[in-house]
Amino acid sequence: MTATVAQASELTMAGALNRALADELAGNDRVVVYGEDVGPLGGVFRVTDGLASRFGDGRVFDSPLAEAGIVGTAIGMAMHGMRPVVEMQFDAFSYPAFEQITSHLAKLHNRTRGRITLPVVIRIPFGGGIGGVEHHCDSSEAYWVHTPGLKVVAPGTASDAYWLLRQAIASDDPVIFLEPKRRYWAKEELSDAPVAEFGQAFVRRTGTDVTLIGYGSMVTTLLETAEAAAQEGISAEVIDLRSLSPFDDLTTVASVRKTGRAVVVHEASGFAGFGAEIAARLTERCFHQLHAPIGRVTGFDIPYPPPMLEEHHLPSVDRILDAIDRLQFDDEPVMPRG
Amino acid sequence: MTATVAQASELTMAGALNRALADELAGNDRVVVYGEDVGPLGGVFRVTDGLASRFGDGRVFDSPLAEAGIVGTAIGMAMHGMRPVVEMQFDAFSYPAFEQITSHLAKLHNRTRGRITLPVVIRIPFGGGIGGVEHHCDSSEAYWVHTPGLKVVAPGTASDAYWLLRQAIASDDPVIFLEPKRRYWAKEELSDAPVAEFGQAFVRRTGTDVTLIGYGSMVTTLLETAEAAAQEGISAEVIDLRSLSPFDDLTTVASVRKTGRAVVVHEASGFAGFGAEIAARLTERCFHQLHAPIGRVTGFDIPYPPPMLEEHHLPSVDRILDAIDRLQFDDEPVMPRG
Amino acid sequence: MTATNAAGLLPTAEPRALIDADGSAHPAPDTAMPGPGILADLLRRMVVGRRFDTQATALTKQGRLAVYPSARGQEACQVGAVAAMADRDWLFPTYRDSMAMVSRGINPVEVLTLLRGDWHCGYDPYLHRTAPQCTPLATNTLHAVGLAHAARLSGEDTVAVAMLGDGATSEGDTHEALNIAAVWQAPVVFLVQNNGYAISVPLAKQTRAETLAHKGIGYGMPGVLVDGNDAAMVYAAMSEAIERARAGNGPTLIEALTYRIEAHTNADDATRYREDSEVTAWLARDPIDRLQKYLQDNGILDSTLLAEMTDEAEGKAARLREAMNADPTLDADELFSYVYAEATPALLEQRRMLAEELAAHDASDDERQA
Amino acid sequence: MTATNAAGLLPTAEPRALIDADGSAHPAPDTAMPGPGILADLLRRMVVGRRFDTQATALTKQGRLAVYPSARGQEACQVGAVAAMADRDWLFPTYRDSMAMVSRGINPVEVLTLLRGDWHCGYDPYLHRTAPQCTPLATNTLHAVGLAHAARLSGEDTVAVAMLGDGATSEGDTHEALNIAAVWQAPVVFLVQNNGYAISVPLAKQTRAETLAHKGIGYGMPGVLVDGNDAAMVYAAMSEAIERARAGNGPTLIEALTYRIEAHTNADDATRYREDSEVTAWLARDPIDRLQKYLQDNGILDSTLLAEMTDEAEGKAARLREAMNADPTLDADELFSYVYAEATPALLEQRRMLAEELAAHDASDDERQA
Ligand SMILES: Cc1ncc(C[n+]2csc(CCOP(=O)(O)OP(=O)(O)O)c2C)c(N)n1
Ligand SMILES: Cc1ncc(C[n+]2csc(CCOP(=O)(O)OP(=O)(O)O)c2C)c(N)n1
Ligand SMILES: [Mg+2]
Ligand SMILES: [Mg+2]
Repeated sequence: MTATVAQASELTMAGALNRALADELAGNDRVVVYGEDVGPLGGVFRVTDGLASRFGDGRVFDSPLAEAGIVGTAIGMAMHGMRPVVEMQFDAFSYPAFEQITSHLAKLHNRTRGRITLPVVIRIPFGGGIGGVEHHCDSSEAYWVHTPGLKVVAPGTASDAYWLLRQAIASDDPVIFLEPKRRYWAKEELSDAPVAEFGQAFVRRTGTDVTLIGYGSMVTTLLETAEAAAQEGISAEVIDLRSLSPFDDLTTVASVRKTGRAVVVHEASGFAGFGAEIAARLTERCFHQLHAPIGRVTGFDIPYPPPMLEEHHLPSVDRILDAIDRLQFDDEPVMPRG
Repeated sequence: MTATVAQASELTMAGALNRALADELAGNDRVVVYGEDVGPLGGVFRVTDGLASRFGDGRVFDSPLAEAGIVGTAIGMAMHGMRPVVEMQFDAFSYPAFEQITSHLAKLHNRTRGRITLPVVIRIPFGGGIGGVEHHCDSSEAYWVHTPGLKVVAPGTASDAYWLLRQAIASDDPVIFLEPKRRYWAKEELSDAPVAEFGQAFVRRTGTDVTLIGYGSMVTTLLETAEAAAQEGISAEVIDLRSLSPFDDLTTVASVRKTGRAVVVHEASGFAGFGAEIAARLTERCFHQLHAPIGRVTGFDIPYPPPMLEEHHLPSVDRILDAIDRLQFDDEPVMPRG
Repeated sequence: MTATNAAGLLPTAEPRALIDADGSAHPAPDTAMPGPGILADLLRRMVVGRRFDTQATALTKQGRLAVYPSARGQEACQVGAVAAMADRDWLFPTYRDSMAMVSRGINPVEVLTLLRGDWHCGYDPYLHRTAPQCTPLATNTLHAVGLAHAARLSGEDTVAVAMLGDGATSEGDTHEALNIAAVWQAPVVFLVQNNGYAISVPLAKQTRAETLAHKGIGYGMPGVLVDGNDAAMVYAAMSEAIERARAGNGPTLIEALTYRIEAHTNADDATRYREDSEVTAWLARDPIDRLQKYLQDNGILDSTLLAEMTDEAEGKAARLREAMNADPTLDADELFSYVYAEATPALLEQRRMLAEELAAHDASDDERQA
Repeated sequence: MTATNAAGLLPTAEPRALIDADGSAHPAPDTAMPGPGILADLLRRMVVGRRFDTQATALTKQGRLAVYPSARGQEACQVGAVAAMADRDWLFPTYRDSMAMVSRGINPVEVLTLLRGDWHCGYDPYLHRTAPQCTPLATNTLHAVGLAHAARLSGEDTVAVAMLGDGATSEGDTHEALNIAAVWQAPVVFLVQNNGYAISVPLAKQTRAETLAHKGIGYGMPGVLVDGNDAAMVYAAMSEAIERARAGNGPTLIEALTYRIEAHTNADDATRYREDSEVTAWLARDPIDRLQKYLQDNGILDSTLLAEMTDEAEGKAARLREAMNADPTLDADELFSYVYAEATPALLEQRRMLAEELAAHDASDDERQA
């Protein structure tokens, strides 16, 4: 797992994903890439740009317009030893495949006592912030993480996107790969090795007063928040989960036991969102170190808003700073906010 | 909402649901009941027994075998002013309808600024404990409660099943109605009025030391647990949620602030299960009254087990008692167990 | 030996047509040409529709619309379908069918609300018997079946028209809708606008069937193949099917062969997947030109009438441009108002939180100004 | 005028047959009768299959099986399909197809593991090129298409056979599978066992099509209608379709007309939705009787051979009964062993918790005994 990464360089997340697919296609002839418009068009976000012409339409091809069909056939292909990487064009368009994903993709390995392995990767551009119309900005992670048998990952940076996607394709388990579409064009130097193992979280900034936990598009937002908090004399540690399921208890628990405070952030609606699990399990493990209940900053419990109103829905630096302020620092010396 | 309930009597939950459907069909000619095998057969659990012959196949009928089709057409019927009550034969067979439920049923009211209302009830026999083979024992509530626009209810007793179903059909919002299939044959006297409003929880047993929170099949299990705990000198309060979404914060918060301890129980897998939301929101609201982190007793993070192994998966009285014991009572005088 | 009584459900080998690309009448023994008044009205609707479409595309360039999926080239389908419907009938359109909705009488600004982004649907579906434009492909076909069946159960003779594209026919929902409609004999007409592409994917990668209309027989319903750039024919076929449905004789599947002249949306780059020559060839089959020529050759259309049509189109386009240049008024409160018919405590609380946040924000803005 | 070159894809007006209900040869100019050896083998497989089926039903009465969906009456379909397959081909069965799997050579005990309830699937799918029996209807059709396509991409000539029922044809997945298989020209044969019911729902409430085989043309694939109680015909039609697929000429949809003699499962009460007279009528079309009669009339089957078949069937049934009377060994650890290929810390922890719980439990049991 190094290959063409030698000549590393600044890449957008979309470009990094494209290179990861190219490197896997080049390195393993059992890898196939298909879905809607991933062929000649290169995908609506150009993540598969140039792959069909480079690897041929036996390796990278457009499928008929049918998501259950895409996932269902990927299961059959994987049963035959292939490693399909399929794309759902937007979050909400993975829902027609819900039965194939939950009743088969997640369960066939268990059903057959491990005889069938399904190394299928389902790529889903997820979340909002791009002014997309309804159905194009959902955050569906809560559905997937609650489904045993699925691994769920979400990169927050371009370099991590490259390595996580390669790790996902290399994994023998089915992986839901959530791509934060609003960060597709954010650039980063490609590191020459993954920052962490598949399944592990990564501390993107160390701090002592509060732990900020997020994934996907929120990683950037949390780093901005930590910067702003520093101005106010609050030292925030930022954890990029990377892997939502399995969940990295070691990294997160260690941090929260150290800081005694935490805020969990995601775009998805808060009610029964993934943040609830993070808050609940960290509270179970860090109860006596906590100075305040773990805060949650999430989207409201509403359908994703129309483009002109989405700014109100998405977690912002200000909202996260307010959540930090609510963590009962009063008993400790903290600079008052500007 | 009283009608034929005058001549109340002991009923099984299946019988109570059947009577609720009959009373709504009789009382409102816009109510229609359809799905797979709900006609002449009366449903695989006989919940619709006799309704087709009594109300005719224009009101109660078998549909083609297509769950997305059942929910999708129910949406269209509701747009025309009908109040469809449709059945998904088992939890896992609601998954083909996932897109229609999440992308339309839950969102059309919002999409149209309230002009379209969708009083659709989706009945789903849920949970395990009946020795059913794979796909027949899922608990899908976590998927539904995370979807804004849906109301989600689950009765725990026969009488409540009658009233909750009538309230669900009367509601102008789409309702996911989860029927704990292992309790279909449990009997109860039909009360002549609902124990609580639609959307409210109900305290089934009052106690002072710990709050036990559950819904559906777990209500009976929690009452048995409270009985056993009493033997050990622990006074447990039992809350039957009834409505999972919207969630009754008033009733639950009041109880946990009083007892200072809580255990949340459900059959579904624990990871990102509904119990996480319950634990997280109660911790946010009762942090300083809590003596210990809120406990969760749930199914394991595995696909539902085969019949001969399901006993290990389902929350049992013993497991809940153990969870209560872990709530750090040591600092208080409590009789030692057994 | 093929199954006899079912064979009547197969489409004709050649697409049915009334007016050819060159504007001459197409020999059609078993289809009557719509009357002059109807034909002129079809032209008027297409002229107005196309002008609306070009105006909408222009608005995307000026940043007044987030995105717009043009239906240029598909005017005959969109207009022919709507003209054949009664007011009491219901239309279930997709994101592609804005022209049809304008033709249905919906305020163009309300049609574009979804794409401007101030709300998901700008009009009252009941006012115009038109469902919100549907984004999840094929899902609207089931809503049409349900509404049509409910209307029938209620003793009404309402017909539902479901619009979908060639790509959407590959979705499971289309299958379930066609099947349930046939089993229930629901009064529905399924109009497939086969414009050759699903974004970048050509029909050949979507189906192996000789035509999409060949699917009808598999559901026991007639499959009809028509020239989708011939407004007269689309109108005639839709009228036949709607009458059939209204009379209680069940659903019909109509495939209209047409072409998407513009890219999938203004955000798409069609040069990545198709040749310009293909577009040029289809421009020669333009639905407006051919009907205009036919009407002129048959003395139904004179320069005055044509001028009236273009004036109407220009006027409406000007009013649309004007209206869209004004910023819509937004109310963040609305985010919480329609999630449930019965408001929940949690949402009232969240609405309050956002209101406070915005108030605080405005306050600090004022400070800054002060 | 119907679309000509597509018309060849329609089924025959009458179901294709080789041997009639009375055991006489059916005039079939364009279908060759399988050789005597094959016919005798088909009978043997059906005799063994039916005996297995009755044994399984008996085991439900003795509480040794939680539930069993009998396929009595459908022997010709289940056996004809499997006999036509090569070892390297893949079978994608449903819960109804236990007889087919026994005929495929899978240990009957392993076939019944799912229904006994000690695990979800008792056999190694790769050993017998047979997928786990599928419960979510129609979903297996897509797995078959994917595997077949992968095999073709890998240069193999493997064919996949997907089995489904009449009710399952109403599901969206069936549509997507048929369509994708046709577009990809995947080597798949779809065998619909039309046994007249989906639990209690009769075919008339499932489709309005003249036959389910009429769906083929809508995907550009041949739709074949056969007498599903004629093992010779099912075998011949399956062989044709499998060869077609193997040769790279794409998928085929076969509808086999048959009947479910027993209730949906032992838990079902068929008297609620069908007349006994209907069952009686179908008993007269029994697949075993007719083939036996034909073989006897044509001197292919004598009493010795027949005795051999029944002995084999009885022997296998006895061994099955015996094996099923022993309680399966259960290991709760297994609940956590196969959720992921790479074990997760959380599951290792949960496994430990359960193990401790069970150990404590055993301990207290011992105490009690002491
Ligand atoms: C269920 C679903 N999957 C994917 C998409 C993304 N998408 C939007 S339009 C489109 C192509 C549709 O093609 P077609 O049905 O031919 O309609 P057209 O755009 O040509 O009018 C796709 C794939 C969607 N909207 N819904
Ligand atoms: C997706 C899905 N919906 C519903 C069911 C419940 N169910 C099990 S068998 C059955 C009837 C199937 O009928 P058919 O396809 O004709 O097969 P048969 O049982 O007659 O062999 C139903 C509705 C299911 N297993 N899967
Ligand atoms: Mg198209
Ligand atoms: Mg059947």
